[in-house]
Amino acid sequence: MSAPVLAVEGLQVALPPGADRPLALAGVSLALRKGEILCLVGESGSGKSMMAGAVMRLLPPAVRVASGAIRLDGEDLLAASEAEMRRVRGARIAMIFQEPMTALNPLRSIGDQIGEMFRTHTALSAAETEARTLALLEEVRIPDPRAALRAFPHELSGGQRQRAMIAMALALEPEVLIADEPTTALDVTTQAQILALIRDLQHRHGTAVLFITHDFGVVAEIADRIAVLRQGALVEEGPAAEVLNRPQHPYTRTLIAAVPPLAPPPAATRPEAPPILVVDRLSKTYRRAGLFRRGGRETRAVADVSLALPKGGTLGIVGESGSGKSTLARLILRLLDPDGGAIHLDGLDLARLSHRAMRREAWRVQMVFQDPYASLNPRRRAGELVAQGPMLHGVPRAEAMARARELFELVGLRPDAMDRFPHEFSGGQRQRIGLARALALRPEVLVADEAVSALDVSVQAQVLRLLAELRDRLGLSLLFITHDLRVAAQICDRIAVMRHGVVVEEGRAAEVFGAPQHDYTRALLASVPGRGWTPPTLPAEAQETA
Amino acid sequence: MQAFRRYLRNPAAVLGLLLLLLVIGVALAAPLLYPEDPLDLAGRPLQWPGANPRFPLGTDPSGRDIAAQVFHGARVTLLIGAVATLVSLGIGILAGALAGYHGGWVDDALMRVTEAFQILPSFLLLLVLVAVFGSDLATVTLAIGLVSWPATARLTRAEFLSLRSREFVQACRTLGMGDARIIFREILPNALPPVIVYAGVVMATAILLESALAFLNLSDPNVASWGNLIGAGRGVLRTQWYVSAIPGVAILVAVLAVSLVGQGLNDALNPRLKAAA
Amino acid sequence: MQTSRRTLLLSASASAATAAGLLPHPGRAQDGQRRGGVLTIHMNGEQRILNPALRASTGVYVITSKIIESLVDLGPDGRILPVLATGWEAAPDGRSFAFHLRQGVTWHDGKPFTAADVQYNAMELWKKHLNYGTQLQQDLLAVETPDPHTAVFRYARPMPADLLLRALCDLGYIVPRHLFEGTNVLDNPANTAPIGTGPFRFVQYERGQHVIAERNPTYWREGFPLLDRIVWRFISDRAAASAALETGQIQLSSYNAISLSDLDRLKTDPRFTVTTKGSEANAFNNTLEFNHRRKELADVRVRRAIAHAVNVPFFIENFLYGLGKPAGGPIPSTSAFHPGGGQPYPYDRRKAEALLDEAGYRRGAGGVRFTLRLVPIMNGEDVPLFATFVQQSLGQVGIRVELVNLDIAGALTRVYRDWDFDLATGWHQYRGDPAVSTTVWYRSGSPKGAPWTNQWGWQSDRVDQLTDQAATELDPLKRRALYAEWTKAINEELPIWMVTEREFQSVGSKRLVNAFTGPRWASGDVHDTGLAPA
Amino acid sequence: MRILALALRRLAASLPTLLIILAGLFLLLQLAPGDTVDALAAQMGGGDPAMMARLREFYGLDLSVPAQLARYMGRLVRLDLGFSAIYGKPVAAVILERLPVTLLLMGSSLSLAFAGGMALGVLAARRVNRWPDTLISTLGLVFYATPSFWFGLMGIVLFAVNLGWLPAGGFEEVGAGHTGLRRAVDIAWHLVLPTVTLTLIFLAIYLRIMRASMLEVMTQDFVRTARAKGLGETAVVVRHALRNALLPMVTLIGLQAGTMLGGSVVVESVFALPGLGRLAYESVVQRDLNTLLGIVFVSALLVILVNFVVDLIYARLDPRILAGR
Repeated sequence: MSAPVLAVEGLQVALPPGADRPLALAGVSLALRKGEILCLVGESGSGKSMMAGAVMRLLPPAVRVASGAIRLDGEDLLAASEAEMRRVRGARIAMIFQEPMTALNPLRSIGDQIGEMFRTHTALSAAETEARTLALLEEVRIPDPRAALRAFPHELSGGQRQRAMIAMALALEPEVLIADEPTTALDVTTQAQILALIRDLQHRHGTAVLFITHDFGVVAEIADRIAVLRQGALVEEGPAAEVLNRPQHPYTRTLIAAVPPLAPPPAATRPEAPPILVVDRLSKTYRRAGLFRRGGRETRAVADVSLALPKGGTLGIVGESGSGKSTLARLILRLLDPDGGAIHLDGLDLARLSHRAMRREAWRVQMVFQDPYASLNPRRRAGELVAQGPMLHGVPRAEAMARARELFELVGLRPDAMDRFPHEFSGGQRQRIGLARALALRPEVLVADEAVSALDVSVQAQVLRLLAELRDRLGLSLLFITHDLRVAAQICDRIAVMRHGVVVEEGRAAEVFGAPQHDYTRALLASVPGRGWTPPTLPAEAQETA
Repeated sequence: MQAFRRYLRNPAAVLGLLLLLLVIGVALAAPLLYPEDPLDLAGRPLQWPGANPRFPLGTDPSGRDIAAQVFHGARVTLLIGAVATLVSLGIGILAGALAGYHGGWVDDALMRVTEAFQILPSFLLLLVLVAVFGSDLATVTLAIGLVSWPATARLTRAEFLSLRSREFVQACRTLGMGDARIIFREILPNALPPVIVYAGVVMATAILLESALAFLNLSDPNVASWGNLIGAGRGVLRTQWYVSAIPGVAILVAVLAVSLVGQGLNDALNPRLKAAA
Repeated sequence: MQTSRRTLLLSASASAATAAGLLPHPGRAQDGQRRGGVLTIHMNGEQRILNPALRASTGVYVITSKIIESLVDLGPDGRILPVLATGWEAAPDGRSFAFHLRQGVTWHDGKPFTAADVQYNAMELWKKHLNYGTQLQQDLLAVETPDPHTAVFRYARPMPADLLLRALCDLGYIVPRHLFEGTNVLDNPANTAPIGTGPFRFVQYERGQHVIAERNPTYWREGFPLLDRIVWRFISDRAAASAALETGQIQLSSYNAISLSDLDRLKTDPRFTVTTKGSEANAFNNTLEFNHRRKELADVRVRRAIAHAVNVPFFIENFLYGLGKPAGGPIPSTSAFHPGGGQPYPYDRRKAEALLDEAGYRRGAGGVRFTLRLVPIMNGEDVPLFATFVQQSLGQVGIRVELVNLDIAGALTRVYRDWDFDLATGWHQYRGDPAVSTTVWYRSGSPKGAPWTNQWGWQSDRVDQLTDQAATELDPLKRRALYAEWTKAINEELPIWMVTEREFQSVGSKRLVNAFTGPRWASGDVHDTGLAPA
Repeated sequence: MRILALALRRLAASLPTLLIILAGLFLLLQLAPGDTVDALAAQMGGGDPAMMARLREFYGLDLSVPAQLARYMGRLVRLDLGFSAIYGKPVAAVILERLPVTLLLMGSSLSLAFAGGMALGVLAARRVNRWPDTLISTLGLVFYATPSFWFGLMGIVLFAVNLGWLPAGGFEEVGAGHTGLRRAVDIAWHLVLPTVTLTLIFLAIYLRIMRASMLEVMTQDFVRTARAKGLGETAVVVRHALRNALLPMVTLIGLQAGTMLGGSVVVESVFALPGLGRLAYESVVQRDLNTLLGIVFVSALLVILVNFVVDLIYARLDPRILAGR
C-alpha cells in the first residue's frame, strides 16, 4: 500500500465552552490513500463535518484544533501559515458541499466562479482560463457547457449545480477531494448520476476522496473503505465490504440494522379493505403573477389524480421533488383549495366544504409534518401542543391534558416532558410530539408527509416502527408520503408513484417494487443507492437508544 | 434567559440599558425633586448654568428652570415615545399581520395603503396632521404614531409571510383552528421579537420627530418636553447655547439608550451572531 | 383749515425747489462720496408677490421700495416728502385732493410716467386690492387727470389731508398702468418682476433664494443711487441669518428679522450698528385679546385684573432685553395722536386678586379660579414668550391658562372666524395713523373672519362714533382731540389690551453710509445710502 | 426602450396609490383651520374683508369642497398642477425651480451616506464586537440620536462663524455672477454643511444595515466555498460577500427615499436652501393646497422613480430577479 496522501493523527478539536460536549473530535486518526474513496459515516453531531473543517482549517469561529496532526504528503498542515494554507486550499485539497445552491455565490456566473480557481492559484490568461473552465464543464457532463459557463446558479438544476461544484473542485487536479454530504440534497436519480460521476472522475484522476455521509446506501455505492464516527470518536474502520456486511462495533451494527432493506415485506396477507379515502380527479394549478413579465407562470402541481386508501391500510406516495406529492397531501387536508376534483372521506366530499365547515371536520384527517423543528410552535409547551386540538373541538382543558398525557405514553415520551418547550427535545422526540398531536384528535386518516426524512437513520427506524405499530393498534389508515423508496418499502402496502403531478403507477407494494411497469418507476428503483447491498440481518442487541 | 445572558455580555447594550434606566429614573424623580409646575416662572430668564445655585442648569428664555424642565421632560419624552411607538406598532402589526397572513387582495389593498404612507414623506404628513388637528400632546403623539407605522407593517408582513408557510402553522390549520386565533395566538408571538427590536428604532424616531416639530414651533407648549426647550432655545442659540444644548444632550441620551437597547436585543436574539458574540 | 393748507403748499413748493436744485437736498451725494458696492439685505420671509400697490407689508416694501416709488414718503422729522408727487393741495371741503406729479420720470421699461398711471393705481389697485388701501380709499369716487401731470382724487366724504398723506407713504406706490391694465392683476407677471420708477431696476428673482436689483442709470435724482446693486437674501432661520450677518454674507437686517438675543449680542460687536432708527414709523405692540363671549372676560373687572396681574416692566426687562415700554393705549407714544399718559393698569397682584374676588371668581380647588385657553398668533418672534409669560402670570392669581398651539393660519381662523378662544396674543402694528390699521381693532361692524378687526364680541357706540368722526375730521388738532377721547374710552373699558409699545430693531454693518436716516428708511428707497469698502 | 416601457408600467401600477394620497391629502387639508388667504393676510400683517373676499374668489376657495376636488383632479389628468397661491406662478414652475436643489442635496447625501455606511459597516462587521466595531457603531448611533437641526446649527456656528471655512447657508453666492465650473464649485461649497448634516442621520442607518447584512452574508455557505478555494480574506469580502451584502442596502434606499425628503424640510430650513422640503413646509403653513399637492405628487413620482432605479440596480446586482424569482 502506498503512503497516505492525507493522514490525520490523533486529532482533537475543541468546542467552545457551553457546547454539549468539550471535544468535537476526540483523538481521531485516519489515513487517506491515493485513488481511494474513504467514507466517513456518522449521524448528525458525530463530528464528521468538523473533520472536513479541521483539514481545510475552516472551522467555525471559537472552534479550534486542540492537538494532533494533519499531514498532506507528510507535511503538517497545522503548522502551516495562513498564506501557505491558502495555497493548499482549492489547489491541493478541494471540497464540495451538501447544498449546491447556497454553496455557490448566487450573484456570479458559473464560469466566473470556476475561473476564479485559476485566477487565484495560476497565472493563466483569461482566454486559457475560459478554455479550461469549458473543458471542466464538459468533463462533468453538464448539458450545454457553453451556456452553463454564462449561467447563474439559479438557472441550473440541483444536479447541474453540483456538477459545477465538482468541476470547480477538480479544476486544479487536487490530491485530495473532500465531499461533505454532496448528494444529500439531491433527488435519488440525480444522486445516482452524481455518485457515478464522482466515482468516474476519481478513477480517472486518481484523486483521494474523503466522502462524508450519513447514508449507508450511498456508502455501499461508493466506498472503498469506511470509517464510522460516533460522538467525535472513531469506532470502526475497515474495507467497505467488511464493515457493511460484518460490522464489528455495536454502534455500527445498530446503524446498519436500521437501514431499511429495499425489498418490501411479503405481500400483505390481509384482505383488501374497502377504501376510506377516495381522491377523484383532483387538480391544482399554481399561478404566479410576474413582476417583470407580463403574464405569469402556471404550474400544474397536481393533475387529475385519482387514488384510493383502503381502510386500515397504508398508501405510499413516492416521487422526487416537484412531483406534486406534498401538494396532494395539502389538498387532502384542505391546507390548499383544489381547483377541481373530489376528496371523498367516508362519503363526505371534503373538497366541497366551506372553510368553516372544513374546520369542524378537520379532526378526521390529521398530518405529521416533515420538519421536526418547524412543525412545533417554539413558544408552546409540548403538552399544550398536543392538547390544543381537542380543546379547539370543545374538549375541556383538564380532559384534553389528560388525553395528552396518555398520548405521550403511547408515543414513548415521558409524561413529565409535557411541561417542556419543543427546543428541549431531540429531533426524534419532536416527531413523536407531532405524532401525538395528530393522534389527539382521533383521526380516521393520518397523512405523514416525509415524516422521517429529516431524522438520523437509527431514529428513523424507531419512528417508522412506532408509526406501523400505532396504525395497527388504532386502526388508522395511513397516507405515507416519501421520496425514500427504502422507507416506502418498509411501511406501505400500496404504492403510488408520482411524477410531474401525475400518478404514473399505482399498485400493491410488492408488485411495484418487484415488477415495476412504468419506465420511471424502473429508473427510480435503479437509482436507489446501494441497491445491490442488502443490509445483513443482525441480532437485535441495541435498539431504542434514542 | 440565554438571550439575556448574551445581552449582558455586550457592553454597548449594557450601557444602553443603564442610560435607559437613568432616563426612567430621572422621569420618576421629577415630581419629587421638582414638585412645582416646571413651566412656572422661576426666576430671571437666561441665567447661565451655575450662575445661580437655585438653577443648576440655568433658566430658559421664559425664566423657567431648565433642570426642572429636563426632569419633567423625561416623563413627556418617554410618554410621547412610548405611546407613539405603541400606536405605530399597533397599526403596523395589525396591517402587516393581516396582509402577510391572508395574502391575495387583502395583502394588495393593505400594501397599497402602506405604500401610500411610505411614498408620502412622513415628516410632511406629520406637519399636515399637526396643522389640521392642532398640536396638543395627544394629537402630536398620535400623529407621530400614525406616520411611522409602515415600516413596522412591512416587517411584520415579512415575518408573517415566512411564518405562515411554516409547518406549525399548517399544523394549527389541520387541527381546525380559526384564522384570528392562528394570527394572534400562534404566529404573532413568534413574529414579535424582530418587531420588538424594531420598536427601539420607532421610539427613537418618535422622539426625534417630536423635537423637530418643536424646533418648528409646532409642538404642545403646555408640556415641558425636551423638544420645546430646544425650540425655546433656538432664538438664543448663539448667546445662550446651553438652553438648546442641555435638552439636546438629553434627547441624545434617550435616543441612544433606546437604540442601544434595541440593537443589543437584536444581537442577543439573533442566533447568527451567537458564535461571534 | 387755513394753516394746514398753507403748510401743505409750503412743503410742496419747498420740494419743488429742491427738485430744481435750488436748495441742498438732504440726501445729496457729497463730493468724494463713494459710489458702487453691493448691499445684501436679509429677509426672513418670502412674500408672495413683489407689488406694493397690491400688498401693503414691510416684507414687500423692504424690497420693492427700491424699485417702485410712492407719491410721497416720510421725512426724517415726520414731514411728508415729495417723491412722484411734487406738490399737492386739498379742497376746503376735504372731498377733493390734487397731486402735481413729477415730470420727466420714466418707467424702467422706458415709458413715461403720467397721471394716467396714478389714476389706474388708485382706482384699480389701491381701492380694489390693496390691504388697508381698500379701507382708506373706500370713499374714493374718481381720479381725474386734467393734464398728464395732475391727478385729482375725489372723495364721497371728507378725507383728512394728514391721514391721506401719511397713509400714502405706505399705500401710495405706483406701478405702470400699461403693464397691468386689461390683465388679471393678481397674476400679472410684473408682480414678481416688478417695474417701477425707482433708483434700482429689477434684475432677477430666484424663489427661496434672492432678489437682485441694479442701479437705474436713468434715475430722476441725478447722481443717484450710490449702490451698484442690492441683493435681498431669504433666510428664514434666525440663527442662520445672524451667522450670515457675522460672516459678512449680508449687511443689513431690519424689522426684528433676527432674534432679540442676537441683536443684543451684536450691539457690542464693533462691526455692527443695532438701532431702532430707520423704522420709527412702524411701532408695534404685544397684544392680549379677550373674548367677551366668555362671561368672566365680559366683566371689565376681570380684564383689568388680568392687566394688573402681568408684570409688563419685568417682561420687557428680562424677555425683551429692555427694548420697549408698557403701552399707554392703542396709539404709541411716538405718534402725534398719542394723548399722553402711561399704562393705565400697572402691575399689582394684590389688586388683581381683589378685583377677581370682587367679580365673584374666588379661588377654588387647587387655588384655581377659572381656566382660559390662550391662542398665540405667531406673527412675531416673542409671541410665544409673551404667551408663556401670560400663562405664568395669570397662574399666580389663580387663572389657569392653557396654550393652544396652532400655525398662524390656524390661529387666525380660530380667533377671528370661529371665535373659538378665550385669550389671544400677537402683535399689533401701528401704521402712522390710527385710522389705517388701529381703529378697526375696536370699531364694530367688521364681517366675521376678517383678521385683526374687532371680533371680540364687544361693541361700544361711543367708540364707533368717535372712530368715524376722527376718520373724516379735516382739522388735525381736532382729530388729535378726538383720538385722545377715543383712547380714554378704550383704556376705561379695556376691550383688548395693548400690552407693550415697541419699535423695530435693525442691524446693519458699520460700512453702511447714510443709513437709518429716516423713520421709513428700512422701507425706503435708499438712493443716497452707500457702502464703504470692507 | 424596454426600460422605458417597464418604467411606464411601474408608474401605471402606482397610479391608484398616487390618487389615494392626493385625494386623501386634499380632503385632510380641508379640515385644516384657515385657508391660504388667511395665511396671506397674516403675512401682510393684516387685510380688509373686501380684499380677502376678492382673493378667495381668485383662488377658487369660494367653491364647495367636492367642486374644488373635482376641479383639481380634472386638471391633474391634464398634468396641470394648478397655480401656486404663495408664488403666483404655476405650481409646476415653482417646483421645477426648487427641485434641483433638493435633488442635489438628497443625491449627495444619499451617495455619501451609502458609501460611508458601506465602508464603515464592512469595517465594523469585520471587527465585530472589537473596538473598531464598538467605536463605529457608537459614533453612528450618536449621529443618529442627535437632532439634525441641532447638528446643522452647531455646524454653522463652528465652521461658518467661528472658523469661517464654509458659508453659513444659501445655495450659492448671490450676485457673484459665477458661471460654469466656478458656479459648480461655489454651489458645492455651499452644500458641504447641509449635505453632511443630512448624511449623518442616514449614515447610522446604512451603517447598521450594512454591518448586519455583512455579518449574515459572511456566515453563508458560498463564503465558505470561497475560502475553500483558497481565496484570501480581502478577496472573499470584496469578490463574494460585498455584493451580496449590498442587496438589503439597496432596498433600504428605496424605502428611505420618502424619509429623506422629509428630513430635508428641517435641513433646508436651517441652511436657507431653496429646496422642495422648505417649500413643502411653507405650503403647509401657508395653506397653499396646490403647491403642497404638487410637491407630494412630484415627491411621490420621485420615490417611485428611485424605487424603480433601485429595482434596476437590484436586478443588475442580483441575476435572480430577472428570472422572476
